[in-house]
Amino acid sequence: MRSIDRVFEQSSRSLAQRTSRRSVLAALGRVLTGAALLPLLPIDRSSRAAASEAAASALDNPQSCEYWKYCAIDGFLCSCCGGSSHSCPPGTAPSPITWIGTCHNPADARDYIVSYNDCCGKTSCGNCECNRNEHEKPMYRLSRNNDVNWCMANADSNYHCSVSVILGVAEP
Amino acid sequence: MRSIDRVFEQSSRSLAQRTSRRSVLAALGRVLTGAALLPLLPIDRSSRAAASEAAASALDNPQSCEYWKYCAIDGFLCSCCGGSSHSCPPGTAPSPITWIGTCHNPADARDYIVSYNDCCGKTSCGNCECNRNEHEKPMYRLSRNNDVNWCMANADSNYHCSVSVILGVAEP
Amino acid sequence: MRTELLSAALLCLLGCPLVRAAPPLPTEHLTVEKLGPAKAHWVYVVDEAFFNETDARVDLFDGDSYRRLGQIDAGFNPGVNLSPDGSTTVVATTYFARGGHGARTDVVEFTDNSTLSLTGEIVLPPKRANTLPTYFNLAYSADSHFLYVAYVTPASSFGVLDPAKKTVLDEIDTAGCVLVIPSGPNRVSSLCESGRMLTVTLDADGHEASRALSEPFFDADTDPVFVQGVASKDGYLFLSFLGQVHEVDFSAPQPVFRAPWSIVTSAEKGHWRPGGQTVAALHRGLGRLYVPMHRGGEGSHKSGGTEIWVFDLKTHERLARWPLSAHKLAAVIAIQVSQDDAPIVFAATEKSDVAVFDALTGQLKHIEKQLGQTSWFFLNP
Amino acid sequence: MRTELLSAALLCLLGCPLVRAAPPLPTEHLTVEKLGPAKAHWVYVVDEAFFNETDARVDLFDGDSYRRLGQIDAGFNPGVNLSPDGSTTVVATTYFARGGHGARTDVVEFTDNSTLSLTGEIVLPPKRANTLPTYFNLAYSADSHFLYVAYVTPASSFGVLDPAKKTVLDEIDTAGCVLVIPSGPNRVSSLCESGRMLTVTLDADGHEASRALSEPFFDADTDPVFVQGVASKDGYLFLSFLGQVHEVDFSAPQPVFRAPWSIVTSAEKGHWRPGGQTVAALHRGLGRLYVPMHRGGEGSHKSGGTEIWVFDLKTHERLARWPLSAHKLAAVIAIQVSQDDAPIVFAATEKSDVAVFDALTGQLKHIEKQLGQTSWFFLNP
Repeated sequence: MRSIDRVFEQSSRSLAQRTSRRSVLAALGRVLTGAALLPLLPIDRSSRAAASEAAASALDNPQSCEYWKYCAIDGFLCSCCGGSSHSCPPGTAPSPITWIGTCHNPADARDYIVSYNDCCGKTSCGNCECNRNEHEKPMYRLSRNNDVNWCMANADSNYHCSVSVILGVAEP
Repeated sequence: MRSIDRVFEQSSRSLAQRTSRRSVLAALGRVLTGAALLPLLPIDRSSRAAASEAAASALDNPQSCEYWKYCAIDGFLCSCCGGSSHSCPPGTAPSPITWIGTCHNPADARDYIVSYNDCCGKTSCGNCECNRNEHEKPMYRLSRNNDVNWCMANADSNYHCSVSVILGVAEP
Repeated sequence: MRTELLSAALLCLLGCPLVRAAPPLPTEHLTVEKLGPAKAHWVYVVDEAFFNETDARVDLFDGDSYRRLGQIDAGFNPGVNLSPDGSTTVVATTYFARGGHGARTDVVEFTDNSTLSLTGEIVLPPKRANTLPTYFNLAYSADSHFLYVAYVTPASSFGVLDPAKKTVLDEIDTAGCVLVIPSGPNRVSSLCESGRMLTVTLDADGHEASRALSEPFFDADTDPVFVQGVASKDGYLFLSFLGQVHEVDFSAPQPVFRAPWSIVTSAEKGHWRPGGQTVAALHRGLGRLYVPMHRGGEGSHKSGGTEIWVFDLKTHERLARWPLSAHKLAAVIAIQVSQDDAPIVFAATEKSDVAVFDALTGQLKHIEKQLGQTSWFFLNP
Repeated sequence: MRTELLSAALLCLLGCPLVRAAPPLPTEHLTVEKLGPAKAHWVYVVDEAFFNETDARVDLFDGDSYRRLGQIDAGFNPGVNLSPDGSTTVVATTYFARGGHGARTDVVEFTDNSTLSLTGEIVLPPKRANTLPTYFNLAYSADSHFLYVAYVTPASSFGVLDPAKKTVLDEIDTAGCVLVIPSGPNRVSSLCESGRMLTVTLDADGHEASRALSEPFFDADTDPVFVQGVASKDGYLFLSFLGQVHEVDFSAPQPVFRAPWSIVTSAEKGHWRPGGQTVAALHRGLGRLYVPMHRGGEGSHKSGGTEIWVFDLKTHERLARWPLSAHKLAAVIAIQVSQDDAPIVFAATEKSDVAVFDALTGQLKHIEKQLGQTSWFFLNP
């Protein structure tokens, strides 16, 4: 986990040193696009969902702050606001910019790189407040910071809730 | 108490049947001006304040919802927001229009006519919420109603808190 | 959590090689939820957010899954309603240019209920009634051609809006009578202090064609009616402070007032009272009336119910009393019932917890804690 | 209350003729309060109102009378500060044309602290850093000629404003460094990811005259500093996650970094940590540093303190530990101390209760319940 953390810390550091907003957005876009290009593996997600529901522990419950993917989230869980752990509630807009974390999934003992997007454009959801800060950094390391409003660059920049989206696995 | 209540109910009824906003304001103005012209009686208010502080019961405490003057107030007590039972907090504006009640003061066994003004122009104070409704009436009897925002006619019409101002004694 | 993490770590020591053989979780794609077709057990919960009153909102809540489905912003002191077909939520509200202060803009906003996205707005004159939610702050005509919005400045009138063209058609003076009770395609009634109802009939362009004042049907001095009327099969019913039920038939050009009946016995009268922010709910098909009731005297008309009483609208018989203290519920200040064949009752307490009951048996099915800050009104199709 | 009313009635039966002999209470006149001269124990409590985030506000609270003196609206995610003479509160915030949505307006609003009335505003480009409150979101130059406001879009820069003429003078790029740490009449420093500080010196018109980057004074990988710096006699001090104190002297043209020292022993290091939203307070005259401390590991830097530790800034000695559980206080996430000779400490818990302590003895003087919804930051002159 350390090694991939370091990669992301360095990439985010170089990001934050850039000064034009457009270049930061473009760089983040590259990271996100790269992740989205990872192949969708052939997995029976319904059986996984059923199994995880059976386990039903807080670590497995996307409506719980203890859910493994939320290791550096700060805000209201979209899964309690009409969205899910990786979808925005109806009528809100995802933030195109984001902060990045690495969370450990105890179910498969893997570390995953996740992006914490905000969902924007409606007033604060107010449910399931969750503030976790594993490897979170202050604002001068912006892409690892969860204190800023990541809806800042949206047309409607009000903050509603936060999601955690798997970008890929971080092999040790 | 009944008799004075009736006088005010009838006057308010005639008020509400008027249709122009200006005439309603003018009529309420007359009521308020009339009350303000009642002579200030020569009373040592400091000794009264000291005595009531000694009693210190909820009925005597302007920061308590049970305070006798608040018998039909609905909102946040200005006395918990930087004002008093009859003054607005700094930086807010009193509503020129108002609803009227009659409250019994157990300390001198008199009924008093009070006006419940709202203080306006800042966002909700949020302290000492108090909802009492002695002789309060629904919205079709507007001058006895505490559900409407009496800041409605202010330049800054946001509701901040409510006061209760003695207009005069209601001799039985 | 620490214990669970430890368990997971121990599990890993034993089983990790096996677990690792499984393929990793796939990459996820961030999407925006859409709502499926509306369900009978969905309810729109109007949260006044009284302690942060510029931040009112409507929470869409599913009475089956007990999940929040989404949210609609509602500004300051909003009036909220649904279109007759349930497809649109309309919010009449007030915004200030600087959050809690500054220039006032009154507006009606339209939300598509399948996406919870805004589809348009109509800017109003700054006259919108700033008051607590009822069905009559903002209401559609039966055919959805007009939208009516109550004005109080404190002079009272109402606006006639065109929801299709998003325009204001007219403002109609109501001579001191308040609120907009819609009936048919072109009639608006208002409640008057004299206990009468004013009914204005509109022409095809939304202007006044005629008006008529009814005989008094209640006495505002001795037993005023709550303005929180409830839709019935052919009109609305209004409860009085002392528990009289005034059923009003709005199917004819002028409202017809049925003989009032009482939900309390003469022994109960004045001791047990309805009260709260939304004082009754009606299942129109079954003809069952649900009323939160409390013990109290004059001035207690906003106190919440410690029991819910259930009545048969035809026989006027009390069918049940549901005591709430057994469920450790605070007093109930708002109520609603779904209109389907397996109906459920929603009851909001003064702490803004929402209880869900089987409407037929009174069985408590769920308590949703803190559904909003001050949820005082429910809407459902 | 009923009992009391009854008692009053009984009292009246016995003593009313006597009571009635007294003159009635005089007519009252509705006035608006003004504040007297500021007192050392007043504190401006910044309430983010996170659950209704467009409705943030600043509560002025008196640490002697334990009364709220008034309120300043603060919009969404505000930056708040006081003018050097304490006469003005400035709020940099964001408003939306439709409450929670719609066109964004970023603005700095000026409030006269003797009346709590708005005296003016400066509209900003829509770039204001939307983040949690610190002293460095918005800050005056020492002579009050300039006002600086942090921008993050996410590119970082800052605005130079003229608070007298209410104009924007310039925007200055900070090359990825963030926040506005003011010093002297014309210098602004920002914190950089590399652990350096960027210092921009302005000319008389508020434009950049020169800039310099310091050597690193902390390591963002191993032990980052909190951005919530605290004003000291000649500059600011910054705590690190692991409890290092970085004192920075800003009296010279470039910041001078004193040798850091630790508030934890080597045995405590990594186990006891500072944390929360405002992580320290300093009495500049006495040189006493107050730090909420908790037991926790990596990632716990926003956990509130279960104890407050008190240090002597000169000797680095720990003078006291104030455990909070004895007072049934939740974890403390924000702290401030008055700067007078009989100082008091304000400590806000994660439940937004505010405790007042004697700053010299640690004696608990008062707990103000629910002072705001989520109060995370205190300001005092």
